[in-house]
Amino acid sequence: MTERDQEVNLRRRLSGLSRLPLLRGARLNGEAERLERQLERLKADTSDEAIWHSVELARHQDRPYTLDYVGRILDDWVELHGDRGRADDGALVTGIGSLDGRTVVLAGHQKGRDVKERLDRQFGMAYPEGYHKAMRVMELAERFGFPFISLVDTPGAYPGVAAEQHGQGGAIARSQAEMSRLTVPTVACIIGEGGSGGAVAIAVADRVLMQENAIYSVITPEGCAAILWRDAGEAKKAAAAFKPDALHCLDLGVIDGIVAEPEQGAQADHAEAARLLKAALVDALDYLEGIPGEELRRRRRAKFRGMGVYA
Amino acid sequence: MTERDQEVNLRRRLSGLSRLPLLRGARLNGEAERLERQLERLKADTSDEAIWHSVELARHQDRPYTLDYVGRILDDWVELHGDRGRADDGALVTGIGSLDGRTVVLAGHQKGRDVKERLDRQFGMAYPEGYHKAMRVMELAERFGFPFISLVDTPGAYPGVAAEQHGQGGAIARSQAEMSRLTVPTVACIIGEGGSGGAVAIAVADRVLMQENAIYSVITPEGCAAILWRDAGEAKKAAAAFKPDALHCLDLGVIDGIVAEPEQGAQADHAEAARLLKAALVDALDYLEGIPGEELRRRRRAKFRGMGVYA
Amino acid sequence: MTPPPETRIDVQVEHKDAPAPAGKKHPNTCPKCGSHYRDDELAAALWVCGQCGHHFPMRARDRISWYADAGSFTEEAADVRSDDPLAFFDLRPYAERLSEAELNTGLGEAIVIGQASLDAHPVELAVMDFSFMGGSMGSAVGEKFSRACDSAIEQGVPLLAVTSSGGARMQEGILSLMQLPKTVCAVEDLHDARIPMIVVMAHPTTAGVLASFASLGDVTIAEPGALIAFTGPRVVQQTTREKLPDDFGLAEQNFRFGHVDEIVPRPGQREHLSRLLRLFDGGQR
Amino acid sequence: MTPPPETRIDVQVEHKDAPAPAGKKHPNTCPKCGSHYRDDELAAALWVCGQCGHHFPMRARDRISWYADAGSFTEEAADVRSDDPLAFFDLRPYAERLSEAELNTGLGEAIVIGQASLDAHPVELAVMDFSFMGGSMGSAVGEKFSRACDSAIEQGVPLLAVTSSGGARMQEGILSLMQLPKTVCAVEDLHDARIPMIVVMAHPTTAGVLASFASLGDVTIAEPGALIAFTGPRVVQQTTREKLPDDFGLAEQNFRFGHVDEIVPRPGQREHLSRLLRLFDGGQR
Ligand SMILES: [Zn+2]
Ligand SMILES: [Zn+2]
Repeated sequence: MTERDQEVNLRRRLSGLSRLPLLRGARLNGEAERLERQLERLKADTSDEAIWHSVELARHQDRPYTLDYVGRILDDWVELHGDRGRADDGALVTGIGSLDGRTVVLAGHQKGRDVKERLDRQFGMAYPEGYHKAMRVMELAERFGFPFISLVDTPGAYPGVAAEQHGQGGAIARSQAEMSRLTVPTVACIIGEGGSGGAVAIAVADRVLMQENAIYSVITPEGCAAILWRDAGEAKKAAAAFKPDALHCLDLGVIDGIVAEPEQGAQADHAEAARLLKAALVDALDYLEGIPGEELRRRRRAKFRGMGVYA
Repeated sequence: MTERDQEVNLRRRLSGLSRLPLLRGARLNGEAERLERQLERLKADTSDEAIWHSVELARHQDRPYTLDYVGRILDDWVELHGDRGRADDGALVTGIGSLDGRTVVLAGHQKGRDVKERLDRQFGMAYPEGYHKAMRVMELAERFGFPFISLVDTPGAYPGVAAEQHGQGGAIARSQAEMSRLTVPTVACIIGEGGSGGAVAIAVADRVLMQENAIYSVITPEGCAAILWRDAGEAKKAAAAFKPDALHCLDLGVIDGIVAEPEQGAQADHAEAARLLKAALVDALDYLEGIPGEELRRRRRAKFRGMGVYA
Repeated sequence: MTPPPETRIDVQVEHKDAPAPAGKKHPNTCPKCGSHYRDDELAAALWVCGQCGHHFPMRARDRISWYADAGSFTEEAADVRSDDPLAFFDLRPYAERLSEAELNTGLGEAIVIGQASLDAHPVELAVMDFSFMGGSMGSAVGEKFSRACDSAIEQGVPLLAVTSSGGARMQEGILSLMQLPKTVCAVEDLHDARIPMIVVMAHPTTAGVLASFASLGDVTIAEPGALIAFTGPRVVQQTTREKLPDDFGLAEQNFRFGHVDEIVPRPGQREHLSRLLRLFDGGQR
Repeated sequence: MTPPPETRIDVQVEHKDAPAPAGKKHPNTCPKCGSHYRDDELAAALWVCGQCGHHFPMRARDRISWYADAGSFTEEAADVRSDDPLAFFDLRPYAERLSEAELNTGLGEAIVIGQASLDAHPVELAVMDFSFMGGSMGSAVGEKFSRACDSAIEQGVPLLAVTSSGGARMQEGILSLMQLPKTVCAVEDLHDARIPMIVVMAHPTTAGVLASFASLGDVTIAEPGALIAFTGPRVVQQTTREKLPDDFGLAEQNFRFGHVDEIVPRPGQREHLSRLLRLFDGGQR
């Protein structure tokens, strides 16, 4: 595909998207113009720099984390702790809250703000226990018919000895399986780093959204560079090659919509970022709530089973 | 109740039972006479000695354990290991096998035969991981419609620091809950010691059987004596008071039938004990297999919800 | 809130792992910091030590008066009493222990159930009382808890259970063990009806009660310092000779190991429960 | 059983935790005990070292010839090939790597699927091949595995999957990550149809494949010494600086920690699988 073709393709997708019920709120909130601006930016987006800018913003130390959003977008909130087996994993928080009058169950990765909290929360890298906790609250959502919302923000699942011994791979697989079984509406949003298995473990949703400057990828740019370029310093090159930014994820059919951020990025205005995120989540739930549970599950599985490009 | 009343009462129960489809096999195999003999023995059973004899036989070091029966009553057998989370608990074995042409899933406590195995298997006292493993195979049974059989033989759940930290109480509760949800036929048999929560965790079955000399109790005789008599040496007295023997369990409506043992007890003739156990299990499954799954579950819950005597 | 008729906790021999009975000490002496309180002071403070935050045991009726909106509580199954199916006799007859417990506590059994509202949210309550034979669960407790589940289903309101128990009541032999699957089945019936259960674990929540309905809450909160263990510290130590961690079996350890959702001191409980009830009221199904 | 066209394993750079490539050594030299074998010797021994039991990698077609009753295998989806949606180019273009892999292995992709019988039990096979770009999972592997699930459903026969993979194929970027939920959803569709899946984990079963369908077997067996890890030992050590246990990530450790049902050396596998298929055939529903 030439750059020109690529642009045409994306313009078509974006204009199509703006007609979807999902983006009704976006239109109402004047996000259509934002998408236009995104499109403009895309023309320059073939540069390594533009993609790298997303990588940097996605990891920005002032970027809002899950609990920053929870405090702003939910009216009531009770955090639920523990996997009922071994631990309470601070890298993945779960709870029950009220979103615009609707009770929802929420799970999200949580990075730490200061040094101590970062260590306590393992930089948002969950152990298997974190995914077990997420599965527990998914079952709670299913039992009482509460929509399930996940906020994804992790460099990846924790790469440690105990995490392996406790079954990191199996936990990630089973968390996805659990999500694929739910009959309640599910919405995931990548709000920062959507890193590999640790991210997708809680992102098998009816609607998968990404914030404008979030990234979603199979490996960190540094990890990819270390393996393919044999030099972790080539991270920019790797990112440019595997294209973890929201527009490319949308283009590849991996996500269902992009959530706008404040002009300078979510880190610059938490309140505004939260307002935009809340509107997108509410729109997605509005769209999903009329669909019967079995049909939701059928469509969700069909969507993920359709992902990939092969000859 | 006088002893006389007690005898009449039991005779009525036993004769009623012998007409049940459950005991069809028993009649065919000449077990009715055995039950008569049990009844005869009951007249002497008010003595501490008779109950204590059951306690001793139930714990006899030569008594067949779960894997001794598995080898004799199942044609095919594949042991399934591990809870998919933390461990493979040797105190509780699980697997899939073929019973008289039917594929069944089986779980049972396993004591050790020699010193090393006893330590490895913690004397048949399972950790929470053991109950998680049991729940995993219950789900396997449910998914494929295989009947679930449990063989109970434990002094109780393991009373250790890690067992508590890993949630012993919750695991026992959830294992019972899982059994109460199954829609496949379930049969439990107490084959030795049915000790407290560790036993009932896998005994919430459509048909709960007990071998003639097995015991089923809320606490060990020694434990009860230590608390109520303040002297563990009064175990005989305690056993006589709380009556853990099969006949009394039948009388109290806690079990659905008694499985005969060889004349001198199961320890004296493993092959014959296995033959009798197999016949009882097959009879129970024959009886249950016509009943729809939802109805099985409804009746199972109604049975357990009806247990207890209050004013 | 009326002060309790009797604040002394009768630990009896039923519960092996509760803190040692106060002995000669005044029952209102804080076992943690030694502060003394008058009955009315302690009641006004929800039986929480003003000095160190220690949570004294709270009687079932006091807790109901506190949780339930004024005048909203209607007791159910108050007439259910324990029987003595084994004619059990240890150092004293079971029947005698039962009569004494009723006399000392003013309760018919170790649990009180009924309908109420909390902050205007209708709710079914099932509240255990440790002063009645160590909160042990026999047939009557199992039956009353199960009826609370059924009542919650019938009303279509959440069940709020408060646990405090030394375990199964061994004077009822195997029938006390059967209260585990009985109450578990009752909770499963509740869940099939999509009715939530919130559990508050008070000191101590152990053995047969922990290994049955207490562990099956959709949300589980614990009181600070509560012993929450299937096997208590003394038995673990005697049996395994393991060195026990300092906070072995306490609510705080259970929280760290992922077994309870939150530790909520009494002063914040009512608001916490009210928020949960509000949230459970907001489902779409 | 025909000897494989090419026994050298092309580890490439795709799999970071596989044993180091044999380098100058003859590929039939046992890395554990140093024994040498002729190709036909090794093939006759199912690529198991006769001296020490080390399991050499086994090619997909060899395994299929071995598992499947003679002449029973019918390949499916043989025409599915990888595309290059990102026009990915690292030190070399992805398209070039793909062509080379096909040339070197004689395979269209890192998995072969099809219908067969094993000891007269009809079964759907999905067998991965590590020699094709480290068994990495891109869109084509995900699609072929999913089609194997659908074929098993259609035939009403169990799915037998053999895994050997370095993880997701990063040259397909985010689409390779999406093969995790894709294959998971395919297995869930299989399970909804009450069709069993038996998984055999061969060396190495790691990262994206372990974190998706490989972990969802109803029964899971592992080959001795196979690396089974989400994150391999090198990355764990580099990231956390933790001291690794000797058997870190190996099948034996996974067994001890409860993640696999049994470790079955190749000589016993066929009988073990046959027994399992017989048992799964004996359900009442
Ligand atoms: Zn104090
Ligand atoms: Zn060798």
